[in-house]
Amino acid sequence: MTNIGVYICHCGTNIAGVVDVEALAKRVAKLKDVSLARDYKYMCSNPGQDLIRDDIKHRNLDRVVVAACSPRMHENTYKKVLASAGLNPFLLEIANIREQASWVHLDKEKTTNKAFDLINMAVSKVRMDEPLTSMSANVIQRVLVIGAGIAGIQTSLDIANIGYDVVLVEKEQSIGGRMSQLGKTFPTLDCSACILTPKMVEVSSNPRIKLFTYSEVEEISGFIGNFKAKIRKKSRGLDESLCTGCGLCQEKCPTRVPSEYDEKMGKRKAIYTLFPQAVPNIPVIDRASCLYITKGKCGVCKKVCPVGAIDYERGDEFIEEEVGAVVVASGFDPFDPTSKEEYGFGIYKNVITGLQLERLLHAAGPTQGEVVRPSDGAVPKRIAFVQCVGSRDEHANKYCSRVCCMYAIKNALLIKEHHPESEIFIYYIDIRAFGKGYEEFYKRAQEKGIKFMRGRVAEIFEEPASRNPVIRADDTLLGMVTENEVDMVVLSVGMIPRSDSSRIQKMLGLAASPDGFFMEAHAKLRPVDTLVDGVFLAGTAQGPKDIPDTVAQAKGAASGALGVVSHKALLLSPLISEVDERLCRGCGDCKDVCEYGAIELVTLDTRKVAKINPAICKGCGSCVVACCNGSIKLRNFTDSITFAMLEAALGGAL
Amino acid sequence: MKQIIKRTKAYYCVECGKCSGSCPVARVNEGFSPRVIVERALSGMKGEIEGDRELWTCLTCEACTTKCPSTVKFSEFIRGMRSSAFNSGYTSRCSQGGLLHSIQRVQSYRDLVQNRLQWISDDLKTSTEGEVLYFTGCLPYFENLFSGFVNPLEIARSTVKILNKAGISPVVSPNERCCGHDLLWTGNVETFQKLARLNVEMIKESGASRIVTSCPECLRTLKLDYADFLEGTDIEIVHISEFISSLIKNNDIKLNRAGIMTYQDPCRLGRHMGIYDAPREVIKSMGELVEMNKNREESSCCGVSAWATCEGNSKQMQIERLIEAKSTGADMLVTSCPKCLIHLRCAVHNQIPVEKEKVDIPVVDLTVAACRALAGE
Amino acid sequence: MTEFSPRIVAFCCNWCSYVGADLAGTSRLQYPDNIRIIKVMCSGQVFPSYILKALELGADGVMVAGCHIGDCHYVSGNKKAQERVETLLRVMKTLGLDPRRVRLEWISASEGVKFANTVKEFVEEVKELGPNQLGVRE
Amino acid sequence: MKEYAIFLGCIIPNRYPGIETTSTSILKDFDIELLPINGASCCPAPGVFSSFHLESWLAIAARNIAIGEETGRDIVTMCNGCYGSLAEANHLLNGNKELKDKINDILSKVGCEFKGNSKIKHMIEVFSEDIGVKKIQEYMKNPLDGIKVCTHYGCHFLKPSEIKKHGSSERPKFLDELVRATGAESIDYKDKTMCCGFGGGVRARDIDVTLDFTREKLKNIISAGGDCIVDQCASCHLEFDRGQAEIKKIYGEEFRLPVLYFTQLIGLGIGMGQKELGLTFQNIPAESLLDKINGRKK
Repeated sequence: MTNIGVYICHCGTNIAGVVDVEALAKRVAKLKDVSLARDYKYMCSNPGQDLIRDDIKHRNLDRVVVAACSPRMHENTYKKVLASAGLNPFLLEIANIREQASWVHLDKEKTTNKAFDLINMAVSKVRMDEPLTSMSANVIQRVLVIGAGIAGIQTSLDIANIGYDVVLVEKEQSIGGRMSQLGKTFPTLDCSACILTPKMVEVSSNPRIKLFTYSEVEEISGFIGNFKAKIRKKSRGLDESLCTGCGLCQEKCPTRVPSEYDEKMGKRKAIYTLFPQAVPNIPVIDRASCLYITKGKCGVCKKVCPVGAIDYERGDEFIEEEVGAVVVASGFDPFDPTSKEEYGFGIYKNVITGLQLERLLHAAGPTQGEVVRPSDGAVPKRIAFVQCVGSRDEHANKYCSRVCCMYAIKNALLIKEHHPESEIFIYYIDIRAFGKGYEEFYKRAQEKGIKFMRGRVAEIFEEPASRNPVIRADDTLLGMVTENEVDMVVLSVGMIPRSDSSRIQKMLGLAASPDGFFMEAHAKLRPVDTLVDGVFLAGTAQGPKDIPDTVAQAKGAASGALGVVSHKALLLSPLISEVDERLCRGCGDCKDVCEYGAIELVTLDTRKVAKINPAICKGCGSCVVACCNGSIKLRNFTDSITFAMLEAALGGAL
Repeated sequence: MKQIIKRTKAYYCVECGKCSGSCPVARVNEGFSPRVIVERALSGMKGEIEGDRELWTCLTCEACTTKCPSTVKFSEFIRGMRSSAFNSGYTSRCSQGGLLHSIQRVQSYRDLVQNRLQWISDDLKTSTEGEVLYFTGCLPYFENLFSGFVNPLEIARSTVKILNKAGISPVVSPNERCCGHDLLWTGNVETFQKLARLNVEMIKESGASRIVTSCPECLRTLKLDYADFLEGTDIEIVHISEFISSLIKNNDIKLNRAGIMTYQDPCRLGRHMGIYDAPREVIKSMGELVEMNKNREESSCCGVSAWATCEGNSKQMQIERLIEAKSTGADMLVTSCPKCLIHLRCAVHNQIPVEKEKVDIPVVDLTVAACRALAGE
Repeated sequence: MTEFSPRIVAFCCNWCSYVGADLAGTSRLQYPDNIRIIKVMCSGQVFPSYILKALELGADGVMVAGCHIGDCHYVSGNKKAQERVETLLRVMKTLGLDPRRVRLEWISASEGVKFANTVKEFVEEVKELGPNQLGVRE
Repeated sequence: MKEYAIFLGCIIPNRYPGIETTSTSILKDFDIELLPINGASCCPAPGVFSSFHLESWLAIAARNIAIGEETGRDIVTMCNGCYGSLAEANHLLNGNKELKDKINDILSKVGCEFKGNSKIKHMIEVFSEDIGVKKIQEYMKNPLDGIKVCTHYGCHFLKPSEIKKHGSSERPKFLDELVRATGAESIDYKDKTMCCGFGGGVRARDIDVTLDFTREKLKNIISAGGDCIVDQCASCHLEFDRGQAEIKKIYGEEFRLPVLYFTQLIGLGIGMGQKELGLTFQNIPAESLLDKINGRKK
């Protein structure tokens, strides 16, 4: 037996001024299954709420319709009333007779009629609504952080310091990321290592952070609160537990190859650490250049290792970790300017990239901080910086990389301060000095005599004898084409997504923005969230940004992840889709339309049927419509409910 | 209910269970048993039957009727009970969110002016009046909804082409309505009757003395369920397979060889109307016929009837049928019902539970195959 | 003879269009009372059959309103709604039903004015079309 | 046997017949035949003409393509200018139905129809793609080891790169590779991809500007130590050859840098003589180069 109670709110005169509430109540009371209909001045007030509560208890109401303001205002208030009276809160419907009737129409009779229809529709729906209970899912209270550059480091430290466990996975053999490659940082000119290395040490000594270096996350399954990650720990060619980091092996290794970490500006050994302060301070054997591995000769490292840690044949290990949230901080790659052929990178020795210059300027870099030109090792006296290489360019990347203006100015200043006699030119189209203290920094560079040339460099050619690059550019301020012979050119290359970002994107089911970086859930209001619940973004994986912005976002991502893992369990909305396994044909059309990956096909006896993960489903109903034979329904938004509401909506007289 | 029991001879039931044993649904759906439904009816449980979702599961394929030693007309019985349930406020499910039944119901409005003849291309000859009327059925609507994986209007075009070849320019009426088969079989008798009346008016206006259908459901409905409405007229109603086979017999058309074929008997054409030989003769005249194990009276169903019974087990039945067809070694599976075609194609749409090779056989409508094989075309 | 007053049903998505309608209310924007709103979670949740059923039941116009393309709360539900309405329009064309009785609109939560104006426009347009023939029962 | 329709243009038949004869005779050795296009007119010049009246330019170019298409073969040009006109017209017309109809309307008056079925190719493509560097290398009887060549690609074959799509337009390689196949060394020089000075109607409008370009290029080549310039365009060829004579006359400056079309260089490598190569028709003598080749042998 269905007993529906209908409560019509006057909302002072907001509703009652236009709608004849008393007549309406009388009409409504005659509707099928409606056992009582009352009107009251302010239904949301305490006495109003008590009215409903008492009726549920004493008049045995089992469903309630409140005709009042928009459900966006007080639906939750009334849900609580139902719950407090022991009735399932999903057996409530709101007829929005204020925003949709009394506030938008003037004719008393017509508006009252419309209000009746709206109530009738709500009655038709509530009659068929099902009682629902929110499910809860346990949360694994630890976070996986992918990438241990400054973003991943900051996120991990924040989470660990608040008291939650972190699994931090870094692809390279040491943590530190791109920031560790940099010499100094703008606009304060702090030495990058001086501010980064203490944080790196903090990571390695924090008991809440489980660190995997030289490792990659290969697979992630599960959903918010319950992810499972498969991590490949690549072989370093030695037993890490034995290695003391004494460095003897590196010293004695006879092989020297160009160092990737030094952007090919210096050499490294076949067994090597990236830099002296590496965390962990354990070397890796490069299998491609190791003489023992490639030719079966040498074996010096094994001979000299005092603890016998070297193990050439050691294989990769696989580890599984369970986490409740994931932060992706996988960083960026520098743009490769080879494709901008007019600049001759890779052809002219004295044309280098900004990141190569960083390595030269780095006190622990291949030249111990002295800038020399690659062709002859001479100290360049005239240096030109070329801005926007690969950025703001329809033929390469359309976006602005946000850091190149400032790093070029910073490096120009560093060189100028070290060699005041040198002449430095920065070819730009706009200088974007948008951050705190950046414009002042730019001004300082101008005052120091760095020459800012407005014009995009058309081409670079080389004087064969001197190997001096010559810059040809339109000086748009002078209005003339200029040729400028310099000792060295630095291309200010921008940022592009990491080469493996599409793999990570697929693995996690993330979306990518048109620029190829991972897409945030909302450009303004959810900048660290993704469309996959429980997965957050930090740093340049989301788009080009500088260190201050990266750290800020990393802290945001930490708070996002903590928002998940600080709960023992998650309450899941029960307003989701549901599969009737008997009807399901297992065609997978629903799976194809689900934007959240909430649906998978599972085997049931000999059949395949769709299964919806209630923790992932958002209740949008897309799958319901995609299903050809009605095997999926969206709870309390079923076809029959809609049809009943349509009948109620169209049955009334106008 | 008593009347239904009487009309369908349900009281003859000896509860032997032969029906459930031969039922293609019961084989895959444990909850469904024709025997149990009849037993319940006999013990007067009207409300339970009307409220039972299994009432809508029966495919009315007549596999049980054919076998029943007591000649209980189970399909008729189900139809009667559905009508009774419909009047008590229960409705069947319908694929596509109810869209198909809705399209059919809309056609029962007298003043409707449809655009259902857009498919008639310049090379096809049709008339507004004449002796032969081609009843196209739902094909234009199927084209709207299923053109992604089948080509329903090719059946209509092929039918007219073959009729033209025989020197007939058939009447194809814009005023044709859905025959009402699906609504009748899902209990909506009132709307069925409206449709029947409108169609009979249209048929009478056309002056036709012969109706050709390319759909076995239209054939059954017009021939059997329209009997009362057509009383007093002398109109012959034939399925296109019968028509083509007579053309071949009279040497009016000749078909080229088109390969090895196996044949799916549609339940309405076979068990309902007893037409088994005509389509086979057509096939034999254009190729080699290899039969599946289950054929003629024993033939399995395509799994869905009246757009109301599509379930997980429907797909199982379809997949099994396709495997059976593929294992005959035939080049194609021929059927003579547009719905069999749609359902068997739908079964292999997107994900399938077996290896693709096992069910990888083209499904072709008989008329389309015959039209493609027309000599001299 | 009284003036024809059309009956219009609108399916409004929970996140944009329903909120836009609320804003029209809080802004006290007047629009014709012919419309009845059914809230759906997403415009992509609207089956083509819902629209045809509404017409069958005598609605003179049916509106489906969702978030603007690119703003869908569920990523792409509105794009799916667009495809599905197109399918329905094909069926309606064959059935001989006037496609102008169905209207797909993108109305954001901040577009109270657009909501009110759209309703006004649609009511006027449907008035010109006259009553839905399916609403006239035998 | 492969066949192409050959679009000769104006400069080659009128001023440098050697380019045609050399190319034709070498191609024969590779079993490639060139069919004449009867009634061909000026291409017409890509930059100037099209910027005055696009439709007239298109109509004339389309007519040339149309009569070429009648041979049923792809069309080959030996001049970047001709290539530019025909390729760009082909691209424009095939991508724009309305424009194509309009132009065909004009062409119908002379009984022609542009169909757009033939590809427009350049002689350099025939050599570097159809024949290939490897076969040229094997073909050399008298490899030109020790000869320093400066290549000049010209503009209209490579640019605009969106339409022409021959790979890198900044640092192209195919002509240098072909030069290296003859045994000669291809040396880099400043502003290698710079215009010869001929283009865009400048030569007719302002000879001083034109010759400024030419001088700049010649100076760069000489200072890089080039023995000769090798081009792939009849217009550039004219600019470098005749331009040197004009520079001498007007400015009294003499370069005496031999100018060769790339097939002429290949001809040298198989021992063809000055006369056979048509070098005797040119303004600038090639003796210095021939002496070096011969001297090198002794």
